[in-house]
Amino acid sequence: MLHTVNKSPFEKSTFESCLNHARPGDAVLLIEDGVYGAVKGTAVSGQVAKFNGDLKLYALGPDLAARGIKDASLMEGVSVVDYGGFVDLVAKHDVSQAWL
Amino acid sequence: MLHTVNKSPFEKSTFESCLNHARPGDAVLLIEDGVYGAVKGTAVSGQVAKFNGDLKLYALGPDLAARGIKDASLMEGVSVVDYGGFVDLVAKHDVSQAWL
Amino acid sequence: MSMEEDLPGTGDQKKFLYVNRRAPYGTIYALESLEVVLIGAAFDQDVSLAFFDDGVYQIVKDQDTSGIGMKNFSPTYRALGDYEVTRLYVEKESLEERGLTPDDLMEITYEDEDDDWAEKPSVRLVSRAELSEVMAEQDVILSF
Amino acid sequence: MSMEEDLPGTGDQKKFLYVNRRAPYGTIYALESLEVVLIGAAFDQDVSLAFFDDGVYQIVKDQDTSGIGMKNFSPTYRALGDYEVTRLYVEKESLEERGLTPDDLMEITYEDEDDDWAEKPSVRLVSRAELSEVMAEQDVILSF
Amino acid sequence: MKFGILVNEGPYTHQASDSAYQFTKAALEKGHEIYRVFFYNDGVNNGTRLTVPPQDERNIQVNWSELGEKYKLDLVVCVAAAQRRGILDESEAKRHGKNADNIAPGFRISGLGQLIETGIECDRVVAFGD
Amino acid sequence: MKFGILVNEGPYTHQASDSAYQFTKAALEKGHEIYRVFFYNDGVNNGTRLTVPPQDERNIQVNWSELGEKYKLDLVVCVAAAQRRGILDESEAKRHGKNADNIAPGFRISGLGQLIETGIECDRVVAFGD
Repeated sequence: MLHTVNKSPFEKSTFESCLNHARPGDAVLLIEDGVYGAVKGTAVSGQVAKFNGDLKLYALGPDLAARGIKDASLMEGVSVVDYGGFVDLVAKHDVSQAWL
Repeated sequence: MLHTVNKSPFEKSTFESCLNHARPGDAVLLIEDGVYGAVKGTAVSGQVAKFNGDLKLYALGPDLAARGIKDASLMEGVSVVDYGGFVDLVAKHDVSQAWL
Repeated sequence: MSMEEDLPGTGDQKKFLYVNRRAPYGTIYALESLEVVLIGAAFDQDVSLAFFDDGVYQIVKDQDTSGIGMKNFSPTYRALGDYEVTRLYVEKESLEERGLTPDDLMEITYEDEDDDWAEKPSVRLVSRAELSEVMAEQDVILSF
Repeated sequence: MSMEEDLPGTGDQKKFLYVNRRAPYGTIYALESLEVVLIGAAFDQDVSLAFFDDGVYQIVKDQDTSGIGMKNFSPTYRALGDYEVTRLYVEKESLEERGLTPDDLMEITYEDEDDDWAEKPSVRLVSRAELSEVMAEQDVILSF
Repeated sequence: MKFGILVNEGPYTHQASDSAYQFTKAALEKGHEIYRVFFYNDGVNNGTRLTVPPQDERNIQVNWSELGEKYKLDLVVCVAAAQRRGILDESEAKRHGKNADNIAPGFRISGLGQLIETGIECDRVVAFGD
Repeated sequence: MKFGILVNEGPYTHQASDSAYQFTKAALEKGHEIYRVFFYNDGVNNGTRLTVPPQDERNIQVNWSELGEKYKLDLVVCVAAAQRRGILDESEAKRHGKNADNIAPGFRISGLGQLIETGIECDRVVAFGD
């Protein structure tokens, strides 16, 4: 399954709920304000790292760039995709769940 | 100062931020989905209780009733007001800050 | 790719899950999700609802909206059985975090046509792990 | 009640604080708050801005919105000095929680007319407690 | 006391406009003055007369228009926010070459300065939003 | 592959409509089929032709209308959600006694059944919202 998360983990509990409900092997794509959850060295990154490996984490490049987040700031294991990559992720997984 | 909070503490970090920034003697009025923060025995009520006493907590009665929350479910020290009481609170405090 | 390849073994039906994670009244998402469920009931698909996070607040009993000037739409959940929507998964952990017990929820039932129309509860309490399993089995997940 | 009773000792001015607690681009609140600040600058009031919680993301440097088709409005913060908006309070704790340092923020300056037009930083790093003090001194707080 | 009201979300989707309406009504009934109700962000969407809510639901636009009529309220929709979201009065529509307008009775479109003025002139400003 | 797109927020206030647009465009450029774009909740507000965004900003409605035109997309605005929020086409306006409509070119108003149908007919449904 592909999960998409578009909210900052500092503002909303959406990302946390997604991580707690996703199953090993699932993919999580961070978009819009959700990309802040992909940054290392934050108050939530330790929590996120626990799921890293069991889950495959992606972040949308155009949303990272808009927010001034450099690739070097990302947690290990996070893959950056563009909108085309987003489309490919949706196609690759049977079901997409948007965590709104 | 009067602080108003309209978001569930389980969904958003708004109430927590408000509590961390309010000063002793300030009043906090919970409205709309914010009223869930006034309920005792929840995962956040311990956190809220720490501020109770330093801050004066209010909850909007019509919003409690809409959500099926009985007065008996409220934390100790929470006062219930109606819209008229909301108006009085605004009038009583020099400044109102809406935590949106 | 033909449709059949993607479909589960239940003939032409797809498994639809409506995810409810938000409280009622503060925003319209709970109400407009329910409106999708009611319309969707006419399509003879395999429908389930999930209530977790603040979504469990949607089915708390004794809602009285007279003081806020909004319509109390909670009785509609009790009518879901008439629309053959009979599976409402409610997450235990979400209830506990909010200081709620199953007794705080409305009684929502349906009449089981396979069991001489016996009245049965529509709410199924599940753990977080069980809910994850339910989500993993779906063909379409709509979350509002 | 006459206006004067409520006003601070700065003549006809009121102290306006614009509170910024949300990230840019995901929602429009940061941009439309900035539009209020720019219009408000014409009114000769005592204006401050506060950036905390996700609001600190608004003034992070190197924003590049070309890939999302939205306008990059971050340069406007650097122009605030020209509008005589010279006090931008930024909360240290909010930066730290987000793994940010002051070096990650744009350089925002103003020319101090009381000090021979010397260029000075508009950003004032404050602790959470100090920010609470700032908020307590205001006459009007607008939070978007 | 002199109150200013700020409404930052549109009708129905968020409770903000309902809460603002109930607060405004209660303040008026207590004898306070409402200097202005300013609609900003998606709040401008409260000012369209084209809504057709279900018959068993409240009509938020009509509520505001009627309260405004009864108490001679100044209901101001921010012009910049309104343009972004498609709320126009007749002269705005004409100016931008649009062949329809949708502003509701009792609302007027004006600039953001009216919000600042509300902050300056009022004893209290109360905001409702998301 | 056959995609269905769900847009649950209006233009400008949330990034949802922008993200949905970028995704839809990318999917089309990769040769996928977009079965339908369904606008629900505040998403219906994407379908008004009365928006006048600042000249240096994108025009979200025009973006959708042009993409729809180019690829013959089915851009459907939910009728129930649209009525609550004041998005009407000519026949809806007439039916409800309104003297104006505001639907944008390329959008059509239809029922919620079209969303369910999207779920049934598509290989994938992708939702964008708040």
